Amino acid sequence: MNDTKSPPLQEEKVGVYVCHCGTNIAKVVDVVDVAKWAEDNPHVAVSREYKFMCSSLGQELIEQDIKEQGLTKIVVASCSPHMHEGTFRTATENGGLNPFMFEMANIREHDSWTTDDKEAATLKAKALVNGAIERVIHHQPLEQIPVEINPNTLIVGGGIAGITAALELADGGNHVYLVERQPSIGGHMAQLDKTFPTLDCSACILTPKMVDVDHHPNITLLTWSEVEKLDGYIGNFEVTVRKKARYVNEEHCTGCGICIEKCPFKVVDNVFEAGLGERKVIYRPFPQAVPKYPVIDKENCVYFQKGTCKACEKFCPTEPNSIDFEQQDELLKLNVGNIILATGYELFDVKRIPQYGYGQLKNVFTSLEFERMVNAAGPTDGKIVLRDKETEPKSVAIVHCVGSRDENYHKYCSKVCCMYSLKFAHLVHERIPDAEVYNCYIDMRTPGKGYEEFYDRLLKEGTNFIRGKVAEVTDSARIPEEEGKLIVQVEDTLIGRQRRVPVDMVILSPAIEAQPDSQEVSQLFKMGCDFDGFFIERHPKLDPIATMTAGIFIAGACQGPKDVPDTVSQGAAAASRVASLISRGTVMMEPIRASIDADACSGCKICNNMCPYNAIEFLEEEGVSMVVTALCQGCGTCVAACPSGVITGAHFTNDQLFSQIEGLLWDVQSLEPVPAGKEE
Amino acid sequence: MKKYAYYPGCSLEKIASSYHKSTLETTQVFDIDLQELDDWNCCGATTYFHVDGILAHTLVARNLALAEKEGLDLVAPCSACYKNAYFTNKCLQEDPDLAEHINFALEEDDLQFNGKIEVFHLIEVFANEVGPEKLKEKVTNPLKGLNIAPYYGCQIARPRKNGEEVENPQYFEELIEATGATSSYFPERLRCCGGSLIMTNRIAALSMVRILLESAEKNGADVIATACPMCQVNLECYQNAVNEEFGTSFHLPILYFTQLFGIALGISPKKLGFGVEMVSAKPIFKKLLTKEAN
Amino acid sequence: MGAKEKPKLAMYWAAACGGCEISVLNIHEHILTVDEVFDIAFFPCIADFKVKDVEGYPDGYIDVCLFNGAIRNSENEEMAHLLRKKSKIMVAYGSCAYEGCIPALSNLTTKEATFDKVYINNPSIDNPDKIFPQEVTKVPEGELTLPVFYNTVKSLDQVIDVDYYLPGCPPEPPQIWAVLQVVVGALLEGAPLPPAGAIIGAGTAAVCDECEREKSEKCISQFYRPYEIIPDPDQCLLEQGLICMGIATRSGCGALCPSVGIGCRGCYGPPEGVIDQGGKMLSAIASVIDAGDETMEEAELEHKIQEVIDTIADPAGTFYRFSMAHSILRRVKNGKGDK
Amino acid sequence: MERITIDPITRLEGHGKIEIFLDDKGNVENAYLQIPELRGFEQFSIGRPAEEMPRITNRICGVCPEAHHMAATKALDALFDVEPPSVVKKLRELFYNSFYVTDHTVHFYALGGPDFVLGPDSNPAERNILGVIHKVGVDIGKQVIECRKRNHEVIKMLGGRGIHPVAGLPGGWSKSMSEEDQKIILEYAKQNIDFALFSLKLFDDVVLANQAYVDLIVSDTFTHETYYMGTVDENNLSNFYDGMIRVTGPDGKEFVKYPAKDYAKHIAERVEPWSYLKFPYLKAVGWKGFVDGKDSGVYCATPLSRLNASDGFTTPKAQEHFERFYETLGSKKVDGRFTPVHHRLATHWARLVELLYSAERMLELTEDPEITDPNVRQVVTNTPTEGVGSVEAPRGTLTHHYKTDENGILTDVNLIVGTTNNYAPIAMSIKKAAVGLIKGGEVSEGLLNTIEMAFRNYDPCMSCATHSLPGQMPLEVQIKDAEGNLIETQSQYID
Amino acid sequence: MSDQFEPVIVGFLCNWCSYRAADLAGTARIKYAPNMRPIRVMCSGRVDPQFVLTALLKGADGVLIAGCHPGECHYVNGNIKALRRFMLLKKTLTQWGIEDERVQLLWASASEGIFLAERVNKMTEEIRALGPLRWYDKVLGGNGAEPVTVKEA
Repeated sequence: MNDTKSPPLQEEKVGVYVCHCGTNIAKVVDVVDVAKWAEDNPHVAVSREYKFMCSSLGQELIEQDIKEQGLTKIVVASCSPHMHEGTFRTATENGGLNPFMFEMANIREHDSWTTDDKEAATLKAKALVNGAIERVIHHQPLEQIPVEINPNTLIVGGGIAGITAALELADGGNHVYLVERQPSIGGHMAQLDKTFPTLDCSACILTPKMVDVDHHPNITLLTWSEVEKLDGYIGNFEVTVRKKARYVNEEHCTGCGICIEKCPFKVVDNVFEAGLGERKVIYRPFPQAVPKYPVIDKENCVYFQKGTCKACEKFCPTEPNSIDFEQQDELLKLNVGNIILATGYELFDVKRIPQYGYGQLKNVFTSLEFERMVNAAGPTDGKIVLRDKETEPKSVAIVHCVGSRDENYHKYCSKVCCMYSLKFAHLVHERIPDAEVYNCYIDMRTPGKGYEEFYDRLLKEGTNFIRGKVAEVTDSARIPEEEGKLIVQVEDTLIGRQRRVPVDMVILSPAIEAQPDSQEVSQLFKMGCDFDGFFIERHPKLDPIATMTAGIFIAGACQGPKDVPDTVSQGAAAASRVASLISRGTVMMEPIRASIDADACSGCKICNNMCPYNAIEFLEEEGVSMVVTALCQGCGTCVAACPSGVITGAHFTNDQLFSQIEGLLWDVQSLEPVPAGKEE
Repeated sequence: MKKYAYYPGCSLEKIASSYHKSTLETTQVFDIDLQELDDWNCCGATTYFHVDGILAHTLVARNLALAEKEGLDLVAPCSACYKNAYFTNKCLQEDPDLAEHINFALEEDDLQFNGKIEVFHLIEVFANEVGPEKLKEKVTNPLKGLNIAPYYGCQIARPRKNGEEVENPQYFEELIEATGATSSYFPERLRCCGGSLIMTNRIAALSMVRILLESAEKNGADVIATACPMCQVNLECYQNAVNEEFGTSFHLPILYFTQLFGIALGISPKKLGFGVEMVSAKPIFKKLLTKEAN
Repeated sequence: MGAKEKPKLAMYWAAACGGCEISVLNIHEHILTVDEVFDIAFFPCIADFKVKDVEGYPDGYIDVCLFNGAIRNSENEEMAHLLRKKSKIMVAYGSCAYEGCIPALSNLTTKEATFDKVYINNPSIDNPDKIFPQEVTKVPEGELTLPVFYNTVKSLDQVIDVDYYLPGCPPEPPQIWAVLQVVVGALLEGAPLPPAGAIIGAGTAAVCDECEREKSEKCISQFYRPYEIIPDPDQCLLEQGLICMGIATRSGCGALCPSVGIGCRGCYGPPEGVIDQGGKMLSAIASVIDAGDETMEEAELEHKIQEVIDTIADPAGTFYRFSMAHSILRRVKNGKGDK
Repeated sequence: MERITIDPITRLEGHGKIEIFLDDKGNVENAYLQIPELRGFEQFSIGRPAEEMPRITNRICGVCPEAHHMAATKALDALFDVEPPSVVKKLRELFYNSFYVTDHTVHFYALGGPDFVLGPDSNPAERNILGVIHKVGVDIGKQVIECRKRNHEVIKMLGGRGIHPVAGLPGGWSKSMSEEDQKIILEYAKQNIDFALFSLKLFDDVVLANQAYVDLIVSDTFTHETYYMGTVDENNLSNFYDGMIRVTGPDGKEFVKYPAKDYAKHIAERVEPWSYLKFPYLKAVGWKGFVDGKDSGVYCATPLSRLNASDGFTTPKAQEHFERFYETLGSKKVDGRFTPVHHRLATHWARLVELLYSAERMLELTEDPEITDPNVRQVVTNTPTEGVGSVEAPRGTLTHHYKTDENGILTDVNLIVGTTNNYAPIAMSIKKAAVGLIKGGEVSEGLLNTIEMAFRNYDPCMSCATHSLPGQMPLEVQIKDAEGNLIETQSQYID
Repeated sequence: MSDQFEPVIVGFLCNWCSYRAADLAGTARIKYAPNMRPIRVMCSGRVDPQFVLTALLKGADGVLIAGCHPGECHYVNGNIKALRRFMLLKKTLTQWGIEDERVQLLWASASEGIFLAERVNKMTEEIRALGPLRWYDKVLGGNGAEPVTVKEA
């Protein structure tokens, strides 16, 4: 019936290897029976079962049989190909066959682990093995596709992750383009005061690195810029970056800062100072900003709005003048071989939980506000005060898990809140020794070097720990003591009682969220992002750095909530992954690619807009379509679409799949009745 | 025209007749046909479930079965009725054994529960079936300058429904804004009114009422809009008690949201059941009139 | 059996319409050449030989048998077996023998439904006693018999082995003539024959290959019935939302239908490398539906796509217009096909 | 009891089967014509989009796909309640008449003609188109082939395809005629007229000039007095493409005239358990079995019937030959109409007269300046409901009847096709021939040939009839003795 | 296995989401119906309707196509194309008289092992309720598919 199915070229000799995987498979699937049964398949020359096929002995078994029995195809029935496909391909290759002459049957994850019914499991195993045998017969030798790697790297995001990765690579002598959306690199870490648990000054450890980036010959720093378009594939990406107009000429500007001084207009700084402080309309986010050039905030600039002022221009000392009101956005095209995304995180909007009163009750603060407040360089010069900017709070409640571990918002734990909440408690004690501090937590999570010790230290410092999720923060007093205070209503689950804690100040520790536009970003970079908006890593355990798209790596909180050390190590890790690719010079890509038989193509143009990577070109003169192999990612949607079946998807050909389907159904397909006269 | 089975519940018969009237008046404007359930019975109120769950379920299931017979979704204006109906409906839908057990009882009455219908609170009908836009269109007499505190009460938001932001619903606010009024900030809007506690632990209940009144007043509300007869009673009838008890001097009108919407829709106060308030609603009308004047 | 004997040609029809014979006559003057080159061993349409003669022939006596018509009843099948025995080369000639053709649309319904419609539920019928034709009928004078009417129409290769397939409903005369020339070449000059099982007298690509219309990338947001729009004379019909099977149909006809502004219905069968013409057609056409994208809610997404799909009338009867009997599933599970 | 089976079934093409039963005296007791096949278009068309019917139903018959295409297309006009622009009607009629020319030509020369040209009792092996060519000269053969060729070219030009055309659409035609096409067709039409006149001349010389043939034609064996059906225009003149359906009685009087959509009021179909084919008859008269005469609902729809049912032709030459036809066969004019000719063999002559008409009509239509009007399409918006379409197929009145849902998906289909109309008369002819020729178990030599001729004049197309079979009607008579041993076999072919 | 009818379902799982979901179900030792026999494809967009039809012809009682959630496709929108094809295929299969439950499409991300398992259980029960399809025996068989013997001349 499959009249298009080309029969196997020469007489195939298939070797079948059924793995016990200790007892993982063997205790449910009768592996011996399966192996015996497989022998009956006419194509099968050798059929064995073995305790651990992935062991070196198991692999040698395959190599030997190929050499001695002259096997032409290999089937291993064991675990998921995502686990060991590579392993057995190598074994096949060592045996002297093309690595693609191998097929795997997943009888562990998809079978033995999913049922206790031995009979059913064994039947299913047979089906899967038979499917693999019938499929492998049609396997064709394939060569991996080598791709040149462009040594330049794009890093998106100038937070500590991006900075670390950039320096690692640049120091290794590779060129890096570091793109940052904000006017300065530094990211959230630049806003922090102290870092837990060591309490060393965040700025002190970050700034030097920022400066290194600024001066590094191998780093092209593009701040106030965003990636707009991505084309190409691993080794040869073409990136389009929009460099937003700064209205300050970076070539002439010395960063003296006179323009900022002279600018007559102030606005509230909602970004860096988290709304606590103000900045000028022409500004530098913070004194140590890198690069040092200021930027004009067009929306608020009187000149741009009303056409008069130009104070900055007037006072600019440089020659020629560095202020350039005519400056336009620039579009830059960068060619890079790899990309590291370190786009960081956003904080949960605590207004979404009105019962915590933020925005209504003025002395409820967010953690970021508090960070700025306690920062010596911050709006209050490091003084802990209420909104009125003078009164010192005598009692502070710190609310953990605001939006984290909460069915209604984010189920996940934001990982860093416990630690920085402890840090806050410590800082309050430090600055206001007689203040009462309450930490309301669900569970105290302090896994990390020196973290638990820090918690212990806080216990000793006399912080009050209340184990319970805060129900609400209100100012409606019920008893005189509550008058004029913020009352934190919380069930103390350790004493099993509702408590109303009157305090002067409440600090909310909001959840760490993915960037609001992470969805679009993941689309732009053709990679996945999960429901929470965090980028999906290639493997949650074995490869948390690479993504599903070759040549694109992720580092830092864009992959999931992380503290500084984790972020730094992931940044470095990403860098080394890229570095190893660069030093290798080329990558081998899976040869799973589509190809079009030009003679049979009718040029109907069904396939042309199938391809998400625009890998299908139409050749006007020949009137046929063609696949650009390097662009093709091998999804096969064009293969399924082609109405005249002239597109072949290597390693997932119709032959292979039809045969696998038939093989899979060995026990249920009653053969077609052979009409009289047909057999003769 | 959208049709619902209407379950007024005992309060609307008498004490909350103004809610009853205003409900029918306002829904009419939007072609919503509330067809009162024939031969409905008690909803089990706030206590029965804690006395005998099965019997309470049976009691409620009977009403649901009646509505099912009509093939109409059930609408209850009283939060307690609503909560019980919604609760039982869900329990029976999810627990076929229980349903079977109860159907056995319902057979006596030739009734059957199949979980074919939905249960809505009246305000949900306004929020979803009508919606702020349609409401706004029909407003002839915008409640400009009036600060209305949206009091959901504790039962509408519970039990949680999927998707809805239980801790921070907004629909009441949106509806109020649609009438031209300002929905004043009311952090206690989901807090319990004391409910039937008033009988058993008077002080506790009164202090709860107090919290609500205080919060509303502090945030400049001219009136509290309620969606439940029980809340209305607690907040209005016990205002004096609160004042005596705590030496406060609240004088805050408590009205059903349907009454306020009714005014906005240009329905005569009489039809809306005004005139029986214990805390006079006059100031509100005055405020509106003066607004119109200038 | 002299050395100089001419090759023997046979042509037979089973459940067919006779169009195939007419198509042979439509090679016009060449018919005389055929008459010269071949001895007609059996050709009901133009020559007077009887089945008795055929039964008399030794096995393999006929060099080439052009068999047209589908297998609709027991008698068709018997004839197929007989001719297979007597013929060296068996050619499934025309769409019916190759893939069932229009008669195989019957596989979208059932024998019962067919009898009911033809003999009972029918505006002009006079059959008060609900009489159905019987395989055996007693009449006063004796017994009368009729062949067995199958529930499923079958293609020729589902009952006998077939050497070649000559597609088309009917095959286009130039193609026929080309094929005959090849056969003559093989039989007389011993030129090589195409590999067994080959499809002859047709191209390998799809009809679009021969279609003059301008083609561009396809994005279809609505399908139209032929009478709902007047198509642009030069643009691809499918792009204009008119179902055209050309993309999933073997070339060889010269794209006749599209050239007169009528969508192809696929009478030349699937192109090389396609098993199920209808399946491929629907895959292709669904692929270019321009509705819904990954940013939408799932429900909205499905709704949008459904809207477009609703504008496709009768996919089964259209995509499988000619290939039903030879499709993967061959017939419907029950009579739903006509609903 | 002896039983004669004229039975190709178990042997071969078997698309028709005759059983003749003899009584003890060896005389014919009864004869049955069985049609053993069916394809069930009526059922499997249900669920299809109505507009596809012209392309589905033409697969009923490859001999006359144009007829089905046209009937279906007209049924769509009615179904969607659209009036085609006059250019469309003209194009369709032109296309249709061109088809008539080929079809009648083929029948006369390849199938009907041989009897006369070569003689009724000539060697069957010779009696075919090639035989005719050998007899009357190869250039005539060439002419016949030429005629088919040019008209099939016209069919392809106008219909999109040479066989199984596709151009028909509700209220329209997918292709307009270019000036170039017009020139070519004009030329062809003229050639067709010459060819038709030549053929009539040939008939004169070969048949009418031969008294033996004339006697044969008028002999009782080939005479049935039945009702006749044909399509006529407002002046009761014959038209193949459109008009009212007119039925005249054995006495020549008009029995009824009705628009196609009323067919079910006038025609009913009868089912016999021994045949897949149904037997239509005139409802008003009723089914009286296989007998002729005024009281039997049996009617006939052939070229002869059309002449009998009409008052003549619109074209001069055809009209001339129409009158000559009746005068020659001794018909009298009764109040303006010729009394009907009942001799079945005269059908061959009638066919040639129609051939001439078609050729003339082609010329008329091609010369019409409007014929090249490009506006041949219209967008149809009406909601379809029900429609009947009918044309005169060469082998009889062809009726398509569709019902659909509001989306134009077929919910009910009924087809009454040319040859079906003639099923009963054919059966009668067989019996008559058998009765006349089988006496005392003695099967006369002439049996086969006579039966053959009794058949052939109807030009029965069983593909149409059964919606299943090609035109060939092979016959094989087996004569068995009482023990059923085969003592003699003779066979002939009948189209 | 007991005597009750055990449906056979062919599952086409995309390499990136649903196949991994099935892996996860296994790794998490989630027990579910062993009736689904998976075939790995790179993307649900690779699933050619011909595969589904072949599976049904060759004896499967049902076919499951599983891909990444819309917007999460590793190949941007291959799954959307799969959806479009699936929906048109469904319309056709309905004309074929093949019940809806027999051919299903679902989205399962790599993390939705439990969900996938539940859906397989559900589908298995639905098809068990419908009974076997077994195309050759139950549909083609007894439809004149059986050969008639050649009458000897």
